[in-house]
This record gives sequence, structure tokens and C-alpha cells, in this order.
Amino acid sequence: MTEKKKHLVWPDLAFMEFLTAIALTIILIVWGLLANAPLLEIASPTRSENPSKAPWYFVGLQELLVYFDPWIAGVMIPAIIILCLMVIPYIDRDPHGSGEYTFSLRKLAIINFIFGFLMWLILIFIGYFLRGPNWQLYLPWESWEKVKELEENLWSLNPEIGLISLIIYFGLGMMMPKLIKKDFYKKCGFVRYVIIMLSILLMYFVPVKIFLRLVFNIKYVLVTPWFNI
Amino acid sequence: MTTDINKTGISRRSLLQIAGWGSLLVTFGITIGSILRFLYPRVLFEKPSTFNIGFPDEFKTDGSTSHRVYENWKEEQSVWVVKERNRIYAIHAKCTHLGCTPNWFAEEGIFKCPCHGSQFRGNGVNFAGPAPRPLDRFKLSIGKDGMIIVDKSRVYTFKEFEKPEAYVEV
Amino acid sequence: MNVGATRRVAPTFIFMKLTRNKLILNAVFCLTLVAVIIWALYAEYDRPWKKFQKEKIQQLRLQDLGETDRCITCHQGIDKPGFSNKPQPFKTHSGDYLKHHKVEKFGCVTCHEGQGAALTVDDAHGDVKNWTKPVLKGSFAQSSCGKCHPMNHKLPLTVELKGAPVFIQGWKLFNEYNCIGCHKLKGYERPERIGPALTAIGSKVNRDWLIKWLKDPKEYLKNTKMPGPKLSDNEIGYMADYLLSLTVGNENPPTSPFFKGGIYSPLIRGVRGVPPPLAKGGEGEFEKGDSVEGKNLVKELGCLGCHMIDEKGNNFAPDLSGIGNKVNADWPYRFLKNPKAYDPKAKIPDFVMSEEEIQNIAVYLVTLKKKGREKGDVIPAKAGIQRDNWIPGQARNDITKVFTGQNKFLLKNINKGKKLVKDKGCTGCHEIEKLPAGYDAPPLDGIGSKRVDELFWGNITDIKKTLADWLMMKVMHPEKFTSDKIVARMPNYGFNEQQAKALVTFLLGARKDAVPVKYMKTLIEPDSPEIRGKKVFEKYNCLGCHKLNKKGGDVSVDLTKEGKKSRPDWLFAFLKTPYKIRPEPILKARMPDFKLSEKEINNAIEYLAFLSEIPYPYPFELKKEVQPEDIDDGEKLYHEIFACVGCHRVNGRGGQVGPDHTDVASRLTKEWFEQWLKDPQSIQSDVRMPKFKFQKWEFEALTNYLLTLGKYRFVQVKKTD
Amino acid sequence: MKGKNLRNKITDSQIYKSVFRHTYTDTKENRTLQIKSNVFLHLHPVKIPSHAMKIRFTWCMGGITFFMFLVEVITGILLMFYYRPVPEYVYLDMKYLEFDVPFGIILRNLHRWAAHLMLVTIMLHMLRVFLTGSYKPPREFNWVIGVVLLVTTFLLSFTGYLLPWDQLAYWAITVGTNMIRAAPVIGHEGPFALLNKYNDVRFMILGGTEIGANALLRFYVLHIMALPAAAIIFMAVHFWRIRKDGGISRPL
Repeated sequence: MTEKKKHLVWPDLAFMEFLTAIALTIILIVWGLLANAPLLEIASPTRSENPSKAPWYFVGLQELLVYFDPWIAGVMIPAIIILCLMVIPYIDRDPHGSGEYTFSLRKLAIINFIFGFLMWLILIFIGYFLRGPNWQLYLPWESWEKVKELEENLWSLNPEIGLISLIIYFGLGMMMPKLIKKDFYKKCGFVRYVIIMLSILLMYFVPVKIFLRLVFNIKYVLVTPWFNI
Repeated sequence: MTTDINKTGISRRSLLQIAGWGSLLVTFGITIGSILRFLYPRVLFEKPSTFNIGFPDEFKTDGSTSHRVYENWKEEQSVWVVKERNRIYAIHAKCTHLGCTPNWFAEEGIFKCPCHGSQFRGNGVNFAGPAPRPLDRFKLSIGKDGMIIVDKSRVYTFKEFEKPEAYVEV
Repeated sequence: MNVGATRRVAPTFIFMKLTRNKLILNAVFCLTLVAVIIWALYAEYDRPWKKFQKEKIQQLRLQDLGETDRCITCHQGIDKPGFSNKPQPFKTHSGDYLKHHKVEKFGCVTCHEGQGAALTVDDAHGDVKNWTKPVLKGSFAQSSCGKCHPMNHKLPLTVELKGAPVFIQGWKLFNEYNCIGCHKLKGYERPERIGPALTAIGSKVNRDWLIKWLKDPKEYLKNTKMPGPKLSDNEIGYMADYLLSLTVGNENPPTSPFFKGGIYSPLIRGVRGVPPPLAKGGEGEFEKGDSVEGKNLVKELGCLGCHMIDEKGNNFAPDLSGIGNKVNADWPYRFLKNPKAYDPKAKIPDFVMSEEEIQNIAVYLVTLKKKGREKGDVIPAKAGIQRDNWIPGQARNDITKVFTGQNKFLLKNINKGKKLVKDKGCTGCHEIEKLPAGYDAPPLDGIGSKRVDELFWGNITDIKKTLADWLMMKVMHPEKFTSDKIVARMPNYGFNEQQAKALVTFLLGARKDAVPVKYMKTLIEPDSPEIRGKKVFEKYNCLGCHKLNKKGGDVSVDLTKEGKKSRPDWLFAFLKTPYKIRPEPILKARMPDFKLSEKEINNAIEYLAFLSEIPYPYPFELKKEVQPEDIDDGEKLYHEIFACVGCHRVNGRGGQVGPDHTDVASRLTKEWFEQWLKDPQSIQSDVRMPKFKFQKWEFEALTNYLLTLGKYRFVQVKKTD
Repeated sequence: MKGKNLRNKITDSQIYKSVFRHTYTDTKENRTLQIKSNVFLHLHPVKIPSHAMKIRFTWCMGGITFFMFLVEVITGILLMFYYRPVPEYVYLDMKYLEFDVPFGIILRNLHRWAAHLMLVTIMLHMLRVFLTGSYKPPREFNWVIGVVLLVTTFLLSFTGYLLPWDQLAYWAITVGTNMIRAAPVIGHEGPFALLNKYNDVRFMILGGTEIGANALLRFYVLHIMALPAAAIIFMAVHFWRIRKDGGISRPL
């Protein structure tokens, strides 16, 4: 690409940055004057807050605790997210759309990323705004005074059925692009293809599991002596 | 550009300049001032500077010595209370040389500073070592209830020892 | 880099070449910024406490209590006298609390709670979110007294804590109403149950009365501590059936419908081994009495010293106004015959009455009925067997049927009633069969530290969400906490607002936070002859009949000068076993036998000495020795010249108007006796004994004669061998 | 023209010239020098493409995040003057900060709100970088560093959350750290757990089996020292890489 037009950083960009900094300072000070940072009662190990919420940026993960065991929601999922984020540049070898906004050239990448990003935000929204005492769902206009009790009877799939359905989910998922769009596989190569599909399938597994839980009351898809999924 | 426009343009420009940069300067000034103010706490969690040491007649010299040094307040307040024949005064337990804490040797009747070897008599007057002047004293007064109050915020040096607030007459 | 050579210094600031728009933008942004910064400055310096203190915050650092107390920043006059009339926050602290609780040692929040470190009105007083200890308003502040002066049930109710009257009243109410019967609180053990034992209630009351009583106890007895248990008509029926099945000799009714009859004989076994006169032969015995005589007896014996009949009398013992409605006709007779047989804990003293007297009183009592209380007026309970009434004999028949397994329907009711009795916590106050005491209500430990969100609010929305308001509601209207899910079991004791406040003050004092030991000062029971004696007098309601310093009843003698009058050894003997000092036909009143313990008697005697302002123990006088002839003179004067025997009696001879003189020397002190003989009216103005104006030898001789009578003598006859 | 003489004297002095190496004449050369000779400004290139000047292209999120970081550093350092990381004092210190320390409450508010804002902007920054495909060669590694910075920011915020020692802090951290308890292999309640309560990774992080004095001190040290140091180092690499990998996002 040719360098069509260039601006001197000094003073043009520097001035913009300067104004941004001042604007942000103003916003922060006004915010700080209008709202005090929360300070609850002194920490007491004997009395839990109800609900006890994680900091808002982790509330999405906490929300997942409803659907997954802690080791998945709290450890595996964040670890996988971080890993997947890190490997993005190495698995997305499509040279199109580098350094510019484009949707048509990178449909798959953008759709999946936005999906994951929105999921993260939505889970935070649900966890932060819609969860009340005992981690029950409360709409924003509902009063927390009225205590809701947990009423559900959950069941788990048989280990055999669970295993089979997991295999079907991942197997079909893996095969699908290969069948539909053959050049995609070719472009990626085996290892990349597996990593891409695995991370995408894992990501979609989260809403699938939430769906199974909410609609069919399924607690675990796969029950094993060591862990449950 | 005509001269007219130029003239008004310039004056408006400079006004804007002054308003803009000037207020930025003010902001910096206020911020730095505020940060300095931040470093001066409004309340202290230090010990109060005055404390009670009891009634005057609780201090007695036994017949053998003319002085008696009470060490009861040294640990908490770094103060020795001394009873002389007819007066009581409070000595600051801080060497006038470089601020070490001397020790009281009752047998010898001498304060000795361990840091540089200054020595003081029982009344706090220096007689050996590098100390430039006798040990300082604190203000004493008698409270409403008749007890002696030591005020550590007011220090009396050698020349002021004879001031009436520097001791209590018995 | 080549500098200097082409150097031309720009005269203005670096952004000289900014366009006009940028300049304006810059100016707007920077001006806004400076405005915001000034706002921040203003916010920082606009602190409410600065109205009271310039730049300096006053604070107390209480290391031991872990508190930083800045209340004195605004409340500056708190420990300075002379500001009592100034408005808050300058006002001097009320009372002399600060005299004993130095501000420097206790600070403010130790007693008043609130947020000591805070410096705005709202924050400091704690009416804010995220601060659990708001300022205790008004008398609630007294609840903190219990932090350092712990109360418990072992302290007598006479304990005083000056400056905390409300708290102490609350503590007394807590004890009097036996809250500990159902709740638990550290330092308090379940005491003797305060309500009457219901072990044999079926022998005592009739069904109509019982049903009405269970519906609304206050309707029958205004001052009763019994709460309305808020039962449905059905439940009342079950409960009545159950309670009425508890008859004398039947304190363990069967609970299983598979109970096999035949082994149980309700009419034979008595309570605690004392068989009461319940055999058929006893029935109707009381009817022989005369109710008019009974009425007089009740008056003269001093029953009204403790009981109340038709608004007359005292409130120490149960009101008898409507007893005729309440009890089975034969019950007063049986009870008076042997009170302890019915209730071993009955406080009624032994009047040593004759059979005739008992019959008269019993008949009279049965006639005592309240208007509108007649049969038929009673709201019939829906449950249970529909019967117009439940007369004692029939009741016993029915119960016998139950026990022999014949009336299964009634048995079902009885079992339902029993369950109700357990559920409602009746056993907290009443002894019923051998049921465990009390319903296990939530423990009250640390209730004063409860957070609002730890409390159950049910459907209550119309009060402020504070702990104190919650407790007030709980004490005054516990039934309002019943919601669709939870039935509030606590009954309504009908406390008025003042009582409720006192109780809440006491409850707020049950806190979790501990005070360092050096702040603690345990209350000790005040002890003096006066207090010890008063306790005995109060326990046995002596002032129901006697007078002390113009207070008390006038059934019997004034005790104000009794210490001067009577010898302590005689008093001891008399209180141990009272007897009639004046002969019977003249005066029916008599000192009943309270079965006082020796310690109590001694306390009472010491108290009487204290009231007469004479030393205790008494100095014993030397005996005077007289010649036998001197006594003969006195005897002559007594029996013949002055004819004292016309009214008095000695050794079974003489009149019965005045007191018997046989034992006079043992009874009275010498000084009293002599004063009396000289001028009786100077001691008791309305006495009928005439003033004789004896000559000196006559006086001596009479004294010599009388004071040698009896066991303890001041005067001794010289032995002549 | 006395003033002018004085000014010239100052600007011609050796001291002045040793500090400011270029003149203030508004020339292209000086504008370039302004950027190049200033350690702070030279995070920027001298020139940038015009599209990068448009806020709708960059959203300015990276810059704002960095600015927030600076705010955090400044306010954080100031707050440390009144903060003692000991359970007995810490909550009271927060109260004192609110009630009596001059400008204490506003500083705490700034610190807290800027932290929240920083998390928002860093997430948006990542979204923007992804949408413009700016992780593509040669910038792959800088994306990875960006992810590391994202995680560091989360951890900074998370460790700071405990420091007020209130109920919110305590239970948020309890919930957060209890997830580690369930980590596979290294947590004592997770699948395939090898370790027990007293030697698993949660124990290491908290310095105990529950949140107490040790945990507070650890979180404090992480929050004020370890994590900011890491952040600064990675930021340096991040910025340097941006310059070296072709500057602002654009098709290469």
C-alpha cells in the first residue's frame, strides 16, 4: 500500500490525545465526585453476603458456575479462553483484512469472535444485573426482598449416552466444514483445522450446555468417576 | 485578511489561549497543592501530649539524697520526674547531644548516655561528655483535681529552668 | 544536532499554529477541567464538621476497645457542665453518667453505638447502609449498660442500676414473663415455671370457664401474664379436652389410642403420694357450710390481704371474684383442706382452720360469680364432644371411659390437644404431666447484634427496617409475623408500649461484641438488713394484713414499732409456730403459718429492729430479783384491786377481751411493757385499755407479778430455801 | 525590549539548551524533533497515516487504557500513604480515607472508577484490534502480548478488589479463589487432585487455607508491585512492537 496521506503527530495527534486525556480526567473526577466507591461492612468470614458476587468482570464466569462444575467454569474455561485468544494469530492465516475493517473477507473469524465477545458480555449482564439472593434470577424491577427458593430437579445423561452424544457433537462439528467447504480444510492444514474447530466447538458447547440445562434440566452431559461435564 | 479582523482575531485568540492554557496551569497548581495537602493528615493517632503523674505529695525524697528520680513514666512517655527538696520537675529523657536516650543509674546518681558518653547529674545538668546543655524539661501545672499535669508540647531549655511553669513548688 | 545557529524563539506557547476551532476546543476543555477541579476542592472543603471545628478534628482513641471516636468534634459540650440548655450538638450529657464513665476511657460509641470515625451527621449516627450499628436512640442506649454490667437470672429482681431504669425494667419483665421458658439466653437458666401447675387442672376448673379462658385470658383476669394463645375454636376444644383429662391422680393420661384400660385407677393415685379427698364420700361435704359465715371469715381472716374479691383486696394472689364460674363446686373445699396436695408449690399459708370454717369459706367462694358468666353464655367450642356443660362427676366418668378405652373419639381430641399444648409452648410456664419445659424458640444470644437482613420480616412492610422496630413489633404484635409459609408461634402478651420498649432495650443489650475485662463491673446484689427483710416481707406479702409506716393492710397489728415491742426470741418462736394471742371468740383473725425458714425469720426480725431503730441483736437486760411477797402484792392488785382479769386472762383464768397475759413476759420487752402499763394511749391511741394512773408501788408490784409469768422473765423470784 | 533580552538570555543559556534540544519555531523540522527528542512523546512515530487520526478507526482505546493505567499508578501511589495492609487496620484505614484524609475519598473513587474504565477499554481495544485484523503478520506476537496485558489487567483489578477488606471484597475474592480450589490436578478439590488443602495452588496464593492476613499482604504486594511491574514491562514491549511492526493499524 502506498502512503497516501500522512499527518504529523506533533501537534495534530498529540493535541487529540491531549484533549482525550483532559476529557477523561473530567469524566473521572465528576464520576468520583458523584459516586463513591462501594465500601460495605467490614469483612466477616462467618457471614456471607447474599448474593456474594465476584468482581463484575468475572461475574460471567461466576454465572457459568450455575451450569458447570467449578473446575470447568472457574479454571478450564478461562484457561481455554486465554489460550484460544493467544493462538488466534497463528491459526488465522487468512491474509485478508489485515489492518482494516472488513466483514466480507473474514466472515467466519468475525462472527465467531463477536459471538464469544457478546456471550461474555451477556453472561456478565445476567450475573451482575439479574442475579439476586441465592443466585436466583430476578428481573431488574423485581424486589430482592421476596426470597426465591431453588426449585429444580436435575438429571444427568447416562455415561454411555453422554459419551456418544459428545462424540456426535464434536465429530459432526469437526466434519461439517470439511464436508461443506473443502478448501477451508486445505487452506488450514490438519493441525490448524483441528485447533480452530476444537476451540469453536468448545465455545458453542457453552451455550449448548446452558440450553440443555434450562430446557431439559440436564445437569451433566457426561458423568465419569473423576469429573462431570 | 484585513487589519481589522486581524486585530480582533488576535485579541480573541490570545483570550482563548490564556483561558485554555491558563486554566490548565491553574489545574496543575491545584492538583499539586491538593496532593501536598493530602500528605498532611487532619488527625493524628499519636499519644496526647499531656498526661497526669499524680498528686505532688506522692513524690518524696528519702533523707539520704537531695534528689529522687522517678522512672515510672520513662517507658511510655520518655519522661523522668525528679523530686528535689521543694520542687518537682519533669526531665525529657533525650540527650541534648544527639537525641539518644540516657540511662539512670540510681546508685551513682548519674544519667549516662550510651551513645557518646555524656553524663548528667541527678538534676539533669551535664558534667561530662559532649552534651552541650543540661537535659530539657517539660511544662508542669496543677490540674483542677490537684494532680500534676505534664505538657510535653512545651519544652524548657537550660535558661528557662527558673520559669515558674518549668517546675512545681511543694 | 545543530542547535543555536538557526535558533529563533517563538514568542508564544507551543500550539501557536492551532486553528481557531482547536483553540476554542482547547479552551472549553481546559476551562471545564478547572471548573471540575474547583468543584472537587469545594467538595473536599465543604465538610459538615467544619461548622463546629476549624480545620481540626477532635478524636478519642480507645485502644482497648478498638474504637476511634470523633463524636466530640461536634458534640463539644458533652463533658462540660453548663451547656445543658444549649441545642445539640453542644448540649452537656444528661445525668451523671459521665462521672462514672470518663469520656476518655469509654468514648461515646461504647454506649451509644454509631460510627465513631464518621464525620457527617448521617454516617456518624449510623443510619446508613453498610453500617450495622446505628446510634441507639433514646432509652435504647441503656441497652449498652449490660455490656459491662452483665445481668443474669441469679440476680434478685431488687437489683438496681442507677441511670438504666428502662433497661432494668426490661430485665425484670424478661424474668417476670419468663421469656426464658421458651427462648434461650446465656446466663439464664430455665427457672421454676411461673404459671400454675396444670398437672391436675381437670379436677379444678370447669369446661365452660376453661374454654373462655383459653379464648381470652384477660377477659377473666385483667392482669394475667397469660398471653392469648390465639387458637381457633377447634383447637380450644382439643386443648380443653386434653387439659380436663388431667385430674388428680391422673397426671399421666394415656397418649396412645391402643391404651389398654384396666391398669389405671384415676381415683386412687394422688399427686406425689398425698391422696386427696376425692373419694365419693367427700362429695357434697362442703355444701354443709354457711356462705354468710364464710363471707365474714374471708374478711376477718385477712384473705383480702392477698386475694381480690370484687375490686377489693390485694393483687398478690389470684383474684377470686369469679371463682364460682371457674372451678368445680367441690374444688375450693378440697383445696383449702390441703393446698399442697393439689399444688406442692402453692403459696397459700396454713391458717389452721377448723372443718367448719373450711366448709363456710368453700360455700362462700362457690357463690362468687361474675355477671354474664352464667352457663350458656359461654361460646361453645366446635370441636370436642358437644356438651352443654361438663360437670365434674360426668367429667370423671368420661375420663374413666377414655382410660378404659371406651371413648375413642374423646381420646383423639385429647391427643390433638396434647400436641397443641406442646406446640404452643404452654410448658414454658406451666407444669403439665412430665412434658419437657418450653417450646424451643430461637435463642436470643446476640440478638442485639443482628443485622436487619438476618431478620425474618414476613409480610410486614409498614414499619421502619431497623432492629429496634423489628423487636418492638415482635414484642407487641408477634402474630403479625405470620405469613403464608410460617406461623409465628410467639403469643401476644399484651405489653403496652412502655413495657415493650423496656423489653426491647433489654434485648438490644444481648450483643455479640465482648468488652475487655477491665471494663466489666458485675452488679452485686445489694445487701443490708433492710433489703433482706423487705425481701421476706415482699415474698410473703406481710403488708397484705400488717401495716408498716402507714402502708399496708389493717387486718392485723401495726408492725412499725414491733421491734421495740416484742422480744426477738419470742418473735422467732411465734413466727416459727404462730398461735392465737387473742382468744378466738373475740377475734377470728390469726397469724397463719407461712412455714418460714429460720433464715427468713431472722431476716424479718432484724428488719423489724431496723424499723424501730434499735440495735440488733438486742442487748439483753439483767434480771431483777424480787422477794416472793412482792409478787403476792402484784397478784392481789391484778386479780382483785384492779380486776385486770376482767379483760385479760392468766393461766386459763379471766376475760377474753385483751390479750392473754400468761406469756406476757416472754413476749414483750420490758420498756414496752412498762410504757404500756403507764400510758397505753401513748402507744396506741384507740386502744380500749384504760389508763390507770398507778401509784409507784402499785406499778412496781404489778410489773413484778406480770414479768415473772411465762418462760422468759426479766424478773426472777428469789429462791428462799 | 528588556523582557525579550531576558528570554533570549534564558533560552540561549547552556542549561536551557541542554534540556530542550530544539527551538520552538513552528517548522516541520521542529515538529519532528519534538517527537523524536522527547522520551515520552517518542512512543509515537513522527508521522502517522491520516486514517489513524480518525477516532472511528482506532476508538483511541489503547491510548485510553494506557492513560487509565497512569491514573491508577498516580492515585495508587498516593493511596499507599494511608493504607496499612493489616486486617486489624485496613478497614479502618478505608474509613479514615473516606472521613478525614484530605482528598482521600476522591482519590479512592478515582482509583476505583479508573480501574473499572480500564477494564472496559482494554476489552474494547481487543475487540477493535480483532475487527481490524491487526493481529495478522507481522503483529502476531504483539497480539499475544496484548492478551498477556489483558490478563494482567484482570489480575491487577482482582487483587485490588480485596484490599478494602469489606464484605464485598472478602466474598468476591472468596468466590474467585474457591474456583482455584477446583482446578484439576493442582487444586485439592478438582478432578485428579494430587495435592491437599495445605499445599495446593490456592494455598500458595492465599498463604493459608482461607483469606486472612497473609492473603491480604500477598494481594497487596501483587497489586502494588509485582503485577504493575509486569504490566509496565509488557506494555513497553507492546508499544515498542507497535512502532516496529508498522505503527498504527493499517494494511501493510
